[in-house]
Amino acid sequence: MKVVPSRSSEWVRPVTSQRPASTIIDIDRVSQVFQTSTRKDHLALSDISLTIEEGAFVSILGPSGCGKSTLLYIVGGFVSPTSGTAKIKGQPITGPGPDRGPVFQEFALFPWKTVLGNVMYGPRQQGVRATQAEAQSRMLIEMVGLKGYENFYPKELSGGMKQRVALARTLAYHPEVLLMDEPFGALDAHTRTRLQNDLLNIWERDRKTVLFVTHSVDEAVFLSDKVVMMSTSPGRIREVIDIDLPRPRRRNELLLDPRYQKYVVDIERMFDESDEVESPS
Amino acid sequence: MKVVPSRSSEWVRPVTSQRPASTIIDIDRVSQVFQTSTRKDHLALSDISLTIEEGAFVSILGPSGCGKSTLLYIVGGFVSPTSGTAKIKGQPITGPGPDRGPVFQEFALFPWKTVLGNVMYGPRQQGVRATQAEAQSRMLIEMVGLKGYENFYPKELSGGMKQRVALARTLAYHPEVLLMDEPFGALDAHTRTRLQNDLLNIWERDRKTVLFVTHSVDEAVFLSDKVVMMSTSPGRIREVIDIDLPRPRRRNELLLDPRYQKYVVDIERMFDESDEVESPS
Amino acid sequence: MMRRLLSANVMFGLAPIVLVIALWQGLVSFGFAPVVLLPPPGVVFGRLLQQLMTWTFQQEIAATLIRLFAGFAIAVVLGVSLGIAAAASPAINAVVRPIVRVLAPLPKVALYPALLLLLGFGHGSKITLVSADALFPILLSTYYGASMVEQKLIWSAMAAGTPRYDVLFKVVLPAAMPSILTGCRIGLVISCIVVFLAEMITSTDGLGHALVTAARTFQAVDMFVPLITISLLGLVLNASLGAVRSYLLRGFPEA
Amino acid sequence: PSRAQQTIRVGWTIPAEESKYWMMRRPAEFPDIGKTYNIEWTQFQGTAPMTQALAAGALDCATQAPLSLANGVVGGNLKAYIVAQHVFEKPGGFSVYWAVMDDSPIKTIADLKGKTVGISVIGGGTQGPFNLLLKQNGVDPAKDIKLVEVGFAVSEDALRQGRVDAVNMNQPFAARAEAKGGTRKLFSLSQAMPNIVHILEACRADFVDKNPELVKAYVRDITSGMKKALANREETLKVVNEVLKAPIPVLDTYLLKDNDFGRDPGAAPNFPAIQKMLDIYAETGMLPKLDVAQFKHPTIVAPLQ
Amino acid sequence: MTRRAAPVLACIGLLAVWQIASLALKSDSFPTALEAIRTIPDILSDKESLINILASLRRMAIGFGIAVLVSIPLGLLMGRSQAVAAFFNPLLMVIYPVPKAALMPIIMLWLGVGDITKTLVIFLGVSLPVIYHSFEGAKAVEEKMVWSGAAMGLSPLQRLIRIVLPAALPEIMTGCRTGLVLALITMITSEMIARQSGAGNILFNALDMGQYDTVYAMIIIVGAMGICLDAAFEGIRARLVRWSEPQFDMPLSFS
Ligand SMILES: Nc1ncnc2c1ncn2[C@@H]1O[C@H](COP(=O)(O)OP(=O)(O)OP(=O)(O)O)[C@@H](O)[C@H]1O
Ligand SMILES: Nc1ncnc2c1ncn2[C@@H]1O[C@H](COP(=O)(O)OP(=O)(O)OP(=O)(O)O)[C@@H](O)[C@H]1O
Ligand SMILES: [Mg+2]
Ligand SMILES: [Mg+2]
Repeated sequence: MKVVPSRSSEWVRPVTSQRPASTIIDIDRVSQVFQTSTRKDHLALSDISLTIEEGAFVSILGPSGCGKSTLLYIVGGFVSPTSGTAKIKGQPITGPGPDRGPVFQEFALFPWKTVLGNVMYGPRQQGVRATQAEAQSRMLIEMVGLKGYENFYPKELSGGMKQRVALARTLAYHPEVLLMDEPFGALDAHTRTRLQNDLLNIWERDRKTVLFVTHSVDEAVFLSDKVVMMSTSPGRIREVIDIDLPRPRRRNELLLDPRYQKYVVDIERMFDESDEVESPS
Repeated sequence: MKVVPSRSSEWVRPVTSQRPASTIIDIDRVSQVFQTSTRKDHLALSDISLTIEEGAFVSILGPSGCGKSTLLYIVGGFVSPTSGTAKIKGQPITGPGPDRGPVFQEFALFPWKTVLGNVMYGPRQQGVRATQAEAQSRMLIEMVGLKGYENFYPKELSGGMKQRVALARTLAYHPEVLLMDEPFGALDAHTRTRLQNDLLNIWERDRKTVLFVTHSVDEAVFLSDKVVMMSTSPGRIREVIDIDLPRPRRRNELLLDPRYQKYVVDIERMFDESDEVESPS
Repeated sequence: MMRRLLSANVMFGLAPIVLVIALWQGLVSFGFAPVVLLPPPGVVFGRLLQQLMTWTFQQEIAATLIRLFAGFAIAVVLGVSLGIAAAASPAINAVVRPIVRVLAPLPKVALYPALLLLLGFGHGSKITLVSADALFPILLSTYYGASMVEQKLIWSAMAAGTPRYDVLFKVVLPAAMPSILTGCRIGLVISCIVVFLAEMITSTDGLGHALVTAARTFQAVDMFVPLITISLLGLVLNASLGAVRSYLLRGFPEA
Repeated sequence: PSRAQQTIRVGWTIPAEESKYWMMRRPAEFPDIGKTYNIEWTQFQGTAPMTQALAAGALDCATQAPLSLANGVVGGNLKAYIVAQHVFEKPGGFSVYWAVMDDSPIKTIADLKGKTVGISVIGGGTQGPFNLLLKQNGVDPAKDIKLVEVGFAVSEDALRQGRVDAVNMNQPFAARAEAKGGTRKLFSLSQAMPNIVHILEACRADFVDKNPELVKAYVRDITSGMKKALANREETLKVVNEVLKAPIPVLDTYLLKDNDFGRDPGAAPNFPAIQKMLDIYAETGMLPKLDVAQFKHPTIVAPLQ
Repeated sequence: MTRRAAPVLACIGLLAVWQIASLALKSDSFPTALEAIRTIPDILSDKESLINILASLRRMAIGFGIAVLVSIPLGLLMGRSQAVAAFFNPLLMVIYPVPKAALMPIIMLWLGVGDITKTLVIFLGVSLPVIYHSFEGAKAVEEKMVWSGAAMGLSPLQRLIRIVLPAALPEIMTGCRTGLVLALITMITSEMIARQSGAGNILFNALDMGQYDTVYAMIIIVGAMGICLDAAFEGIRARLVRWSEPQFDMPLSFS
């Protein structure tokens, strides 16, 4: 086991502007200030630096409101940070692109499209032929356990079903980087486990880079190469922990692995230590 | 330990229409059919019968899309079932009332009100004086860890923060029955544990009846007197399990209690057994 | 069950119309209005049926309908595209917004004489007047609808590789559709009013022309026939718009 | 009598009712207005809406053209008396005419065949004499020409822009167009008949019968208003300018000059001429035959002193 | 800075286009912008004209006020109750397309030719968009929000006022904005046929007299009123629906 504490303030970046060959996302001293309706500035992210290697599975853990979603928006190119820079493959991120696929916390399905229409949207945009896109989409819909619901509209789905459609919609267009914001948050344990395995399979097959926000320490350790722990008010990176467990990982094997258990317990303890009361800056 | 399997089809109700003194909610052979946009009928709940005793903490577990939210809507009086009857204190449920307070899966905060405004809404409606309502609301906001965010509008909150506001808003007007739809789904483990304890404290103090939808077996066992397990396509009650653990429950004590562990493992196994593929009826 | 509900709704909708006609009959019967100004409904509907059979009246209707639809269609196309463009691009917004502020409240009829000279006495000037008046309700609704579109929908589409301009058609347009259709409904009613007004001011054909000629010569019955026709037209057009609406919005919670 | 009875609701229009403009603008110069009775003035666009307002009982007296009044009688059950006359076509004075461009190939009425002709109001007062003249020259007004409605205000521009081949002209637009040049007169209404009455004053019969003294006072004031208008052109120009908001130099080019309509000094209605017009309307199929006598009140008619 | 200047620039641009167009057309009935602007002081310095304009504005304010007060509740009721919508929708669709000008004789019969008639016409013009935007806005209110209110013990009426109204406010505001535009237009056109003192009276008299510089000066004045009212309205709107403004600009800017 190797826990690498690396407080963001102590983070030392290479002096050369040349990115290491394997770095895909490079976040450098990013801060995000929101203006609230009461005209006050609210510091959501403060001085975040983080590099993510190509093909890595990185989870972000942190208390509610610490800026996890905001960080994902910045990497997605939806929001530009108030200060600092975010780069992808050495290029500054200027906007969204099909190389980074988000799964939003609020799903954001297209209400005017059916389940099938939502999932087919991405491939069709990428120029995949309709019949092929449909076949692929149907497979994905089956994978997320929604076979038979292809012609339902989002308003006719339960919360968990919507979440699974959002997942399928993003997977359907094969982004290089997946930006997933609590993608299994509304799912029962059983469905969740199945989808975790499916996600791992896809990841292992296509060597995607995944940035994965979750509230489950368990899930983070099970899935990730690296767990980023954040703290709140303002959002900062507390620790970055490398998860040094063999792959491919099997859930039932891992549950019995003492290294796995230690990671989980350690991380949980770390959170418990900081019983901070949140308040806006 | 006592697991009481009681398949809904085998459920035998007393012949007398007089409810037992302690029954508060009585759901009798309720079915719910939705018409989809494609004009097809979709059976969401099939023949659900369930009685809930006054002051009981009942959790509902079930795969995504099995009709948990729908069942809550029926008890809340928001939706009237296609067939069957739902009664509260022996009276048929005809509509919503301040005796039953829902926490919706989608939060449904009032976007035009600040956090404080949202939480104060209920008490003010019940005729509580403004200063008093505000003081109470501020306490609740602090309890859910949002001190300092009183003047934020919902759009300025993170997902988990919105969820906590929704919780505080419902707790603020002291409904007799709480109908909670995954109220801790978007929260990190730490905040979640704290709020579970707070909820248990409130429940033990006021002897509320709680109907609690969750995806965490752990949470269900920890909190409940009774766990209702549902299965999907169409939504049915699979088992009703009495949780026979001493109260008051302390999380760290309970985690080491073998009975607790057995409940969790048993319930998880039960779900795993039925590896059904979902499809709409 | 659905069908029963539908017919119940139709009954509900017919009731007030029947009431209005009854009130009308009452006003005539009890002498609150002289027959020369307000002929009894029976006579008017009789004449309407009779007129509907005649070729000349059909032509009047056709002339009005052509102007109505052409004007309305132009207003929809212009209003929707301008509204969406203004919501999407700050640069376009900076230009369109003040121009709309100035032009929207202008009484377009006052410009009708100028239009007549520019475009002649035929369809052109009337179609222009109709579009000019129907344009702004549609434009404003589109603009507000489009600027309220949920950000994350746009983000989702862009992340899926939708080019920026395409997002307008693929996301902003459908997401703003409820508001756009409300604007269209208002625009449609205004089109009905204005096409009539234009024909009343200067024309040689159309329902509005039929109305003024009848009014000038005190042919009350003939005056009411075009009025009833436009009423019925409004009803039919609105019903069709309602059908279009519930088709287009079938995925939306409010549909 | 109560105060309500003392108010007359009067409809008026522009541009040629100088005696009423005087009453509106210089009430102090009249003995009765504002003292023994009041006037509630409402302006209308054209005479036809006023006929409807009379028939609806929303007005008591109003400016009328012979045709609109007759229409009200035939179609609207209106009973009214002609109590005064505003303007008519005095021989030698102005007569509504149809103009063409100087270089137009149209030289005679017969040349209008196949052309687009503008008229201020289709089915309006000028159309009777117009139809008659066309017929007399072998042109079928229904088939041989394309008639479009062009208000007087835009008639000159419509002609110059080529939107119409011929169009009718009225004052003050005729004076303005003539000053500018480039147009020429093709024919005028006076060729159909002399002394055409354009606008007159009519009051609802039931109102007159109920309030004879009130109407008498009103007609008396119209009579003296006409006198004042004719006697003091300077002041009349000012009054008209206040009402029409037309600049005095423009008004000065025609108002109360030889190239203006005629005005009877006592504002007396020319009943024979009106009868002649009604006959023409009957002849051209616009109206059934009517006798002007029904519009005559035995005593209340201008001039009244 | 540019944002502030944009409306002014747009106005100047519009005037320039007009100036060039009128110089090119060389038509008496289409004066140049300069000629029109030069006439404005004459109109505004005339006490009588000012009184006229104020009279019009008063009618507009009354008509607009009543329309908003009546239409919002009606629209909300229609949005929340299928039955109410089914009852009123066809009726409104029969009534609204009828041109009010054509009904003048009958309206005059009961209401005379004075203020009431004109205010009624303004009322009808304004209420159309307000009703329909409130209607659709209320329909789109998220069901669970209303349920939350119901669970807190709000009666149906309270839910309508305290939940549906604020939730639908952005859409209602769109309707009111369109209504404001239509109020100015109908304020002028309601004075077209029967005229007493009013801004429309000045305009249409000038039109009848061929005083085109006055016509266009009045059009400029009405346009200016539109800008002022609109700016005031935007201020109110921004306060009322600040909570609904999108958090980020639409990420589509082409600039
Ligand atoms: N538009 C906004 N205006 C003001 N503050 C905002 C806005 N959006 C987010 N914030 C604030 O930024 C902080 C971070 O929000 P974010 O949504 O990134 O949190 P999160 O880590 O995703 O939390 P959760 O786990 O609850 O989803 C919060 O304190 C929130 O209040
Ligand atoms: N308006 C609707 N029209 C058609 N079907 C609907 C509608 N609402 C819900 N359903 C269906 O009813 C079923 C139950 O939905 P419900 O929301 O109750 O599930 P749930 O148990 O709460 O699931 P989750 O855990 O994912 O929230 C689902 O299959 C869903 O597709
Ligand atoms: Mg988040
Ligand atoms: Mg649910």
